[in-house]
Amino acid sequence: MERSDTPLLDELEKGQWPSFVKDMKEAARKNPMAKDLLKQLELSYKDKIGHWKHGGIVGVKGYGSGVIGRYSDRPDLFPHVQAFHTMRVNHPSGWFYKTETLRKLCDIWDKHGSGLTNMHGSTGDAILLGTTTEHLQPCFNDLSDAGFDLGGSGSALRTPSACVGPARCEWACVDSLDLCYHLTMAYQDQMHRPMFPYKFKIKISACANDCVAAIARSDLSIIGTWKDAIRINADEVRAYAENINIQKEVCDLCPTRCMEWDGNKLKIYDEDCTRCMHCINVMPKALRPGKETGASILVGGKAPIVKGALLSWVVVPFMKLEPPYDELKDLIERIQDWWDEFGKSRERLGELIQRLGMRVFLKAVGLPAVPQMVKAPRTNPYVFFWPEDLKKEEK
Amino acid sequence: MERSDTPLLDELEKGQWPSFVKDMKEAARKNPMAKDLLKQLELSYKDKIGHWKHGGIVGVKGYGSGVIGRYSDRPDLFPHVQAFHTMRVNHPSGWFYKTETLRKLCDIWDKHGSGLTNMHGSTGDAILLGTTTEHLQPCFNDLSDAGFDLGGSGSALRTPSACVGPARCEWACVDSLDLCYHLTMAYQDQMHRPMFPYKFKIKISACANDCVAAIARSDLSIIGTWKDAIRINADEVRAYAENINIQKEVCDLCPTRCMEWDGNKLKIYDEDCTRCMHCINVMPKALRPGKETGASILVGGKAPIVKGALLSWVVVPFMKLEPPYDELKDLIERIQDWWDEFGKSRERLGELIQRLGMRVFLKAVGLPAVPQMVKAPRTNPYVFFWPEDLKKEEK
Amino acid sequence: MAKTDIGPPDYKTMLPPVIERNYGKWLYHEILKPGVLMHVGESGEALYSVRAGSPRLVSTDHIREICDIAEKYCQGFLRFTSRHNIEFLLDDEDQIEPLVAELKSRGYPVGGTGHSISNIVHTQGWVHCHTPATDASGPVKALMDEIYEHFVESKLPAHVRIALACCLNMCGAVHCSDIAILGIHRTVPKTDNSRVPNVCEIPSTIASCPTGAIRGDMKNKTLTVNDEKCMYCGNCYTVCPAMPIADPENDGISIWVGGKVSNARSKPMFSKLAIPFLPNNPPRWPEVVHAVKNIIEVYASHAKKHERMGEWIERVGWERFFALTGIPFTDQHIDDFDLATETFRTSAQFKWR
Amino acid sequence: MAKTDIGPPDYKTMLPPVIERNYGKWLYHEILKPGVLMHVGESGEALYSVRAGSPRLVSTDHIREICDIAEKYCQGFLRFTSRHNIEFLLDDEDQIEPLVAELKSRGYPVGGTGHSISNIVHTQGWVHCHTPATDASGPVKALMDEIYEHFVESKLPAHVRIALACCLNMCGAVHCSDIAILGIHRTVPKTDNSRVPNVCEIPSTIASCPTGAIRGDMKNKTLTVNDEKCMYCGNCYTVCPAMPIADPENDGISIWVGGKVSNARSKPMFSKLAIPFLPNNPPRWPEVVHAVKNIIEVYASHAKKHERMGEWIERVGWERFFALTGIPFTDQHIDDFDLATETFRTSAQFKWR
Ligand code: SRM
Ligand code: SRM
Ligand code: SRM
Ligand code: SRM
Ligand code: SF4
Ligand code: SF4
Ligand code: SF4
Ligand code: SF4
Ligand code: SF4
Ligand code: SF4
Ligand code: SF4
Ligand code: SF4
Repeated sequence: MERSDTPLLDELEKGQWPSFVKDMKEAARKNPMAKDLLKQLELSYKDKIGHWKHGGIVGVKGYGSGVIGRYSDRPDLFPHVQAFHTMRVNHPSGWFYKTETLRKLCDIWDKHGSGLTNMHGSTGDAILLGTTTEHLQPCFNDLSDAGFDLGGSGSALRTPSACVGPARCEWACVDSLDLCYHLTMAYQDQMHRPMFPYKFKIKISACANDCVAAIARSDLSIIGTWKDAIRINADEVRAYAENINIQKEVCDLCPTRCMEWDGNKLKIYDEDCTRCMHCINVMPKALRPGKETGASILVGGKAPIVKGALLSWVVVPFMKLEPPYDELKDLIERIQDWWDEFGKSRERLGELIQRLGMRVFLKAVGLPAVPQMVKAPRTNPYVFFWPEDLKKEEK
Repeated sequence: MERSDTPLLDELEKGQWPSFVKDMKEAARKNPMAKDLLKQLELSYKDKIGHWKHGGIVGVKGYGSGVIGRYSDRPDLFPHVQAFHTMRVNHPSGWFYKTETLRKLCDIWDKHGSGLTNMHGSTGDAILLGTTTEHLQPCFNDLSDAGFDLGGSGSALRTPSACVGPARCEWACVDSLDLCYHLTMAYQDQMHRPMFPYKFKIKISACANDCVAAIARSDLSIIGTWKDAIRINADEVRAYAENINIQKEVCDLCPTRCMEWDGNKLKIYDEDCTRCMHCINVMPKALRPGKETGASILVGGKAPIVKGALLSWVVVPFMKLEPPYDELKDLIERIQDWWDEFGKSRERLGELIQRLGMRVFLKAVGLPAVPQMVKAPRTNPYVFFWPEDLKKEEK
Repeated sequence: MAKTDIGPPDYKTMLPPVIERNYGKWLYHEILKPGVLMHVGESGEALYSVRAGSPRLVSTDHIREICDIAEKYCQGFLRFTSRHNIEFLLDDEDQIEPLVAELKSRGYPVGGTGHSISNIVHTQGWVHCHTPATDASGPVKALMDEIYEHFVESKLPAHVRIALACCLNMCGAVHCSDIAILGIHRTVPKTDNSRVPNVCEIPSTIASCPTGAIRGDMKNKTLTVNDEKCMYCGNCYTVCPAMPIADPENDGISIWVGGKVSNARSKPMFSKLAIPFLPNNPPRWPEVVHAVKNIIEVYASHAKKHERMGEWIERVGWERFFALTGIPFTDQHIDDFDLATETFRTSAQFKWR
Repeated sequence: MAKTDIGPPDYKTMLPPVIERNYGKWLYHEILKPGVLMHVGESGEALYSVRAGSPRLVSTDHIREICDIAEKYCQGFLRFTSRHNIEFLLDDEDQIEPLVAELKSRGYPVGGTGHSISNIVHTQGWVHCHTPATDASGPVKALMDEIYEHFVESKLPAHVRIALACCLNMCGAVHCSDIAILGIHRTVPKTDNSRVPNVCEIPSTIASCPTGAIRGDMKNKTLTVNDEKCMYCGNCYTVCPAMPIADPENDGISIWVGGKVSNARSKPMFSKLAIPFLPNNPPRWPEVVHAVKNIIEVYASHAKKHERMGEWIERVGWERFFALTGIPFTDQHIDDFDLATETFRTSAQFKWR
């Protein structure tokens, strides 16, 4: 038997879970970049260290973003990955594809790149993993011809993403897919030509289950909700009662304890319900969100760098969201303008609000303060007053 | 009828609650200082502003604390309160008095001061409210002869205080009174001669009801607790069941939901109990704390200035507390030494720990890290490692 | 020469014999009626405590009156509580009623036990301090007159602890009260730079500012406040007398709710801002009295038994608290200090009102 | 010249007819078995989704294989999920079993629905990034092999979401996962001051440090790190290539638990530190796999139905979590960054273990 070049990685071909090493080898068989990538990765497994240099700035004509530059620190050993840039490609809302479209993408990538991809990146883009500087523009041209465009990188808007929403989910309170597409199209400029203090992410989940983790990883998080009562199908509730313990599994786990079950009838005190989705999740045939639907708008979510991670928080409890989404776009633009004006370099929106205070933010973007914005009011007495709150001083 | 000098304050003689104005007038009848105080206060009521100047440093021989200097900003109008200093007097643990002792205090204060007092100050001292600079030393001499001493002020230890504890309360898990007296006596020097970065307060509550609010207002908070099982008197439980709804009022309000009541027998899963006291509070005849008693030691509590208010937090989950309390005193001294060395001027212990981190604090005072110290472990990944945690670097 | 460092009188010499005998061996207690506690020892012996309200700012004659009463009914034994009430300690059950009657006739309210409103912990105010933004004893008296029934009766869902502090130093630790009444300034200190070189240390003044609003010029020995960053805490004045902050027109009172100290059921909690500003309106602060009464009434009619103010609000939500009390919510309620982000609503769970 | 700013293909052109017809009018869903969802529209029509696991790092040939399958069973319609699984979208119930069978025969795990462990959201690692402290795809593969049963079956108390990020930038937002696997450095960056003037901007490098550990000398164009203040986040390296931080001997992995994103029942929560450090041990990271499995098993055997990891821990307490898992608690678990005091146990309520 031949000695393998990649004894360590070979270990990861074993086991039941699909193996990325198999995919790398598959690509390596026809593509020298993929082959060098595999070998460089093996070296990393041996050395326990990455072998990529600090990224450089590369791109396509007219754009400032969408490509992550990458160079090997061992081009002597792995010349085919000397330059190995990633292209981020806007995905169709909800990551729906027809196979013909996917096949086009594959053909383009076999022509220009390593033949390796991420379907998809954590932000949501289709990630085309590794090509040379020379291939960037031709690859982009082919993508564009096939109806694809690049996503964001650097201090720019990122490709918005959305949960599957109304395409398949009975709980969708807003049309997450349409809104995602609409915003992606409306803000192509902000995505492709970095002009913000830092990155800006938008994610849309059509209900509070938040299946795109919007609250944790977007500067602007849109989460569907409703204003009226949960719709109850009493017969289906009784049907569930035969299989599950409604008191224990539903009522007792309701965070506001606003449900009563007498063994026959379920009563919900909707004015106390915080629309957490739990009861609906457990009894999808019996309960449905209300009919007066829209979304809560939250801002500030982000990963730890620099000032610590933030979850997005409520700034608009309820907004109706219907095309052309003017109210929302107005708000987004007011927010971005303010951030753009006052944000320091590499300061995310949430960090800027943290630094300057919600009151300054709210005044600047013209939103009224409401208790839904906070878990609880402040505990420290370090309260600012606006000059107009004060009586004129006599002296 | 004569026009009153104090028309505004007179309004506060009305009503059912005992009136401080009556007391001030009572004192004013025999004491010119009290009289000028009353008149100056009336002026404040008219002007809506205080009429005291920024305090100055005054005191008695050998001490750097115990007196709060105070001067009127209108000595022209109120010459008798031109100087009007407060003396803080150590109280007997638990604020127990024999009337003869109290009468002595009154006599001394009529002789030297305004005849007005606070029984007691918020820290716990008997506050003798207002005397002149000349009277400070003679007053102290008389106090000392009568068996009294001063409390703390400035950057010094404050008079420790304690809940009524074993003197009257069936729930006392430590002898709060004895411990309070012991510490007060042991640390007279730290109390009378300011040598810390800032004030330091010790408060002792003999159970988690915390009747001296130790957790909110002492740098070192001692809160009684127990390690074994709650003692249950099953007959008395049943007796309570005739008057209260045990399920609703006791079990459902238990924060850990560790109690079961079947209408006849109460079962407590003591390993889950966090000794919050609620069930015992509601059924004092039926339930008692366990027998293996001691205290949790918490640190850091303080009011908002400068960095925001802090509640004390656990640093020693359990300590047996018996005379001569050496383990506790060792710990207090290690803590104070560290604070003394690293604390900036006007930096409370809690703020210092906040600035340097618990890990530095724990290492310095020699306490092991335990999960009881936190509500939850950290969420940010900004974790320090001690050099000894690391492998030696090869190069 | 007076002896120093002798400390306080030994508490053991102050205890009535019934306590000496049962010290550390109490079995249970009962509240016989508002203000009257019975503690029963393992020995079977009982101690009766009768609790009376006090204005705390008391004259020596007032103390002597208390002594008279204690001598008449309690062999001269009494104590003060951690909330500054007076407790008369009896071992003879038969003396309770005569004592209570005498207290009432002399105008001492008896109560403060159980689910009542006990004495208001408070501070110096205009009576003795240099930094107050309001008086202490005055608002306390005005308020206690109006909520007197809640001291002498015990009919609330749970304890309601009220405290007042006359400035942000928060002597008395109002920051963990069911209802906290807090004096606040609202204008920037007026620095008198002619006095700064003589009375202030520049670095410590700069360090005193929680928001870093103060800039110092070491050469010219002057201090400047950045008005936009100043939130009027007055801490600079504490360290530098040349920065007075009191302002009769704009000083006043803020109201905070939902704090607690005990560990019973819920953990200790800070009070949270309910009303950012009410005017100083001596002698009876009607706006403050009205606001506090409103909060108490709404709480009393909505909370469940044993539910402290903060526990009730946590259960129903702050949006509901503001709706029920009719208190307007403003941008001042939203924290903007160091830990502000911890208070933001980082979830989609909320009520419409 | 290529057209710019055309955006992605319109999703509407990608939807299967059954979705077009029932768009926004779904009535309910059922999980027919692990990996197989049925969504029923108000029309009565049903859509079947079959979910298959994916390594995410896939070759074009792999994608073509998926396309082949989708064409065979689903008229060429499929989607990817927010956790990078593949979903085959069918309208013909009879095709489910043949599809599932073919998927299995080709080595695609079918599952990830309901109370299972779905795909591990992860990042680039040594495959493509410049700052990783560990690999991404490798540990994910090693772990998924070992917890495979939890993907293809649905027998946990609730969803368990695992995510991995190879450095503190936390691409993929691991910070809100039931279990987060996070690459960490543990040594101070080694500044190469000869390169600083050419490749780094001094002020932005200084500003990049969360703990203010970096001092700059503008005149000599050098940077110095205060070792005591550095917690190895690597952010300086992101802005200044002359400050490499990778260290083969000391880089490794930390484990975080109890985060969630959904608003169901409890509010979204951050994950909290469980294990500060495990070594990088390629190719199969046995220490990491073992540690994660242990946490899953303890959770599985103690949590109640519908209780997410974090909800279970909050209910029983962190002291219990550490006792049950046998994970040692260290001073590193105690927060010492900006909001640390919010995490301290400011109450006397705790369990002994
Ligand atoms: C490719 C991707 C990871 C993946 O494997 O999926 C990725 C890769 C990188 N991220 Fe990321 N991030 C990716 C999604 C995320 C996410 C998740 C999300 O967008 O939903 C986050 C957390 C959410 C957030 O933005 O806060 C994320 C938080 C970061 C951060 C920290 C930002 C912060 O404010 O804390 C950095 C650091 C930076 O910007 O300098 C970063 C930086 C980077 C860089 C550009 C490295 C750098 O320092 O310049 C990485 C390039 C890797 C490479 O060589 O290809 N990446 N990054 C994801 C983008 C793919 C896509 O476009 O679909
Ligand atoms: C007299 C008293 C209020 C009362 O009416 O009861 C009082 C009065 C003063 N306090 Fe206090 N404090 C008093 C208990 C407290 C408490 C409560 C306690 O000790 O339990 C606190 C909150 C707990 C704490 O210490 O954190 C308290 C927190 C402060 C602070 C803020 C400290 C902080 O770290 O946040 C200051 C400001 C300072 O130290 O500069 C302060 C400062 C002051 C000064 C000395 C004013 C000053 O800035 O120099 C006040 C003198 C008033 C006067 O003219 O007599 N006082 N002070 C209390 C002491 C009486 C006694 O000895 O029994
Ligand atoms: C006398 C005093 C201790 C002292 O050393 O002076 C005391 C005495 C008792 N407390 Fe207290 N507490 C005293 C201040 C406190 C404080 C501190 C404070 O108010 O500043 C607290 C914390 C308050 C807070 O959480 O904000 C306090 C929280 C409790 C609790 C817990 C209440 C709760 O549910 O949160 C109990 C239990 C109960 O009453 O059911 C309690 C129970 C008791 C008992 C029943 C203990 C006993 O078995 O003897 C005593 C009679 C209570 C009553 O008034 O009904 N004591 N108690 C204090 C009376 C103050 C007053 O004049 O009103
Ligand atoms: C397909 C997908 C949306 C998408 O656009 O791609 C999706 C689809 C559904 N989610 Fe989700 N969720 C999807 C990611 C998420 C995420 C995001 C994530 O995991 O990164 C979350 C938040 C997770 C968290 O809290 O950390 C999420 C939290 C939920 C929940 C709330 C679970 C909880 O109790 O906390 C439900 C309700 C339920 O399952 O009972 C839910 C329910 C559902 C339902 C039942 C909705 C419906 O009626 O169609 C769908 C099938 C669920 C299933 O797998 O059993 N979905 N769901 C995502 C599948 C990812 C995967 O491949 O595994
Ligand atoms: S977020 Fe809500 S609407 Fe969107 S897919 Fe998930 S459950 Fe459905
Ligand atoms: S959605 Fe949540 S809060 Fe509303 S009734 Fe259902 S479980 Fe309760
Ligand atoms: S703190 Fe506990 S022991 Fe002390 S008096 Fe209060 S209830 Fe009794
Ligand atoms: S003391 Fe508190 S936690 Fe313990 S059983 Fe009683 S109510 Fe529950
Ligand atoms: S609260 Fe402020 S004004 Fe009132 S006594 Fe304390 S320091 Fe003085
Ligand atoms: S009042 Fe407070 S905030 Fe304003 S300058 Fe002085 S210390 Fe700073
Ligand atoms: S987590 Fe860090 S190392 Fe991994 S891809 Fe993101 S930036 Fe790169
Ligand atoms: S690694 Fe992080 S903490 Fe260390 S110097 Fe760089 S930025 Fe600062």
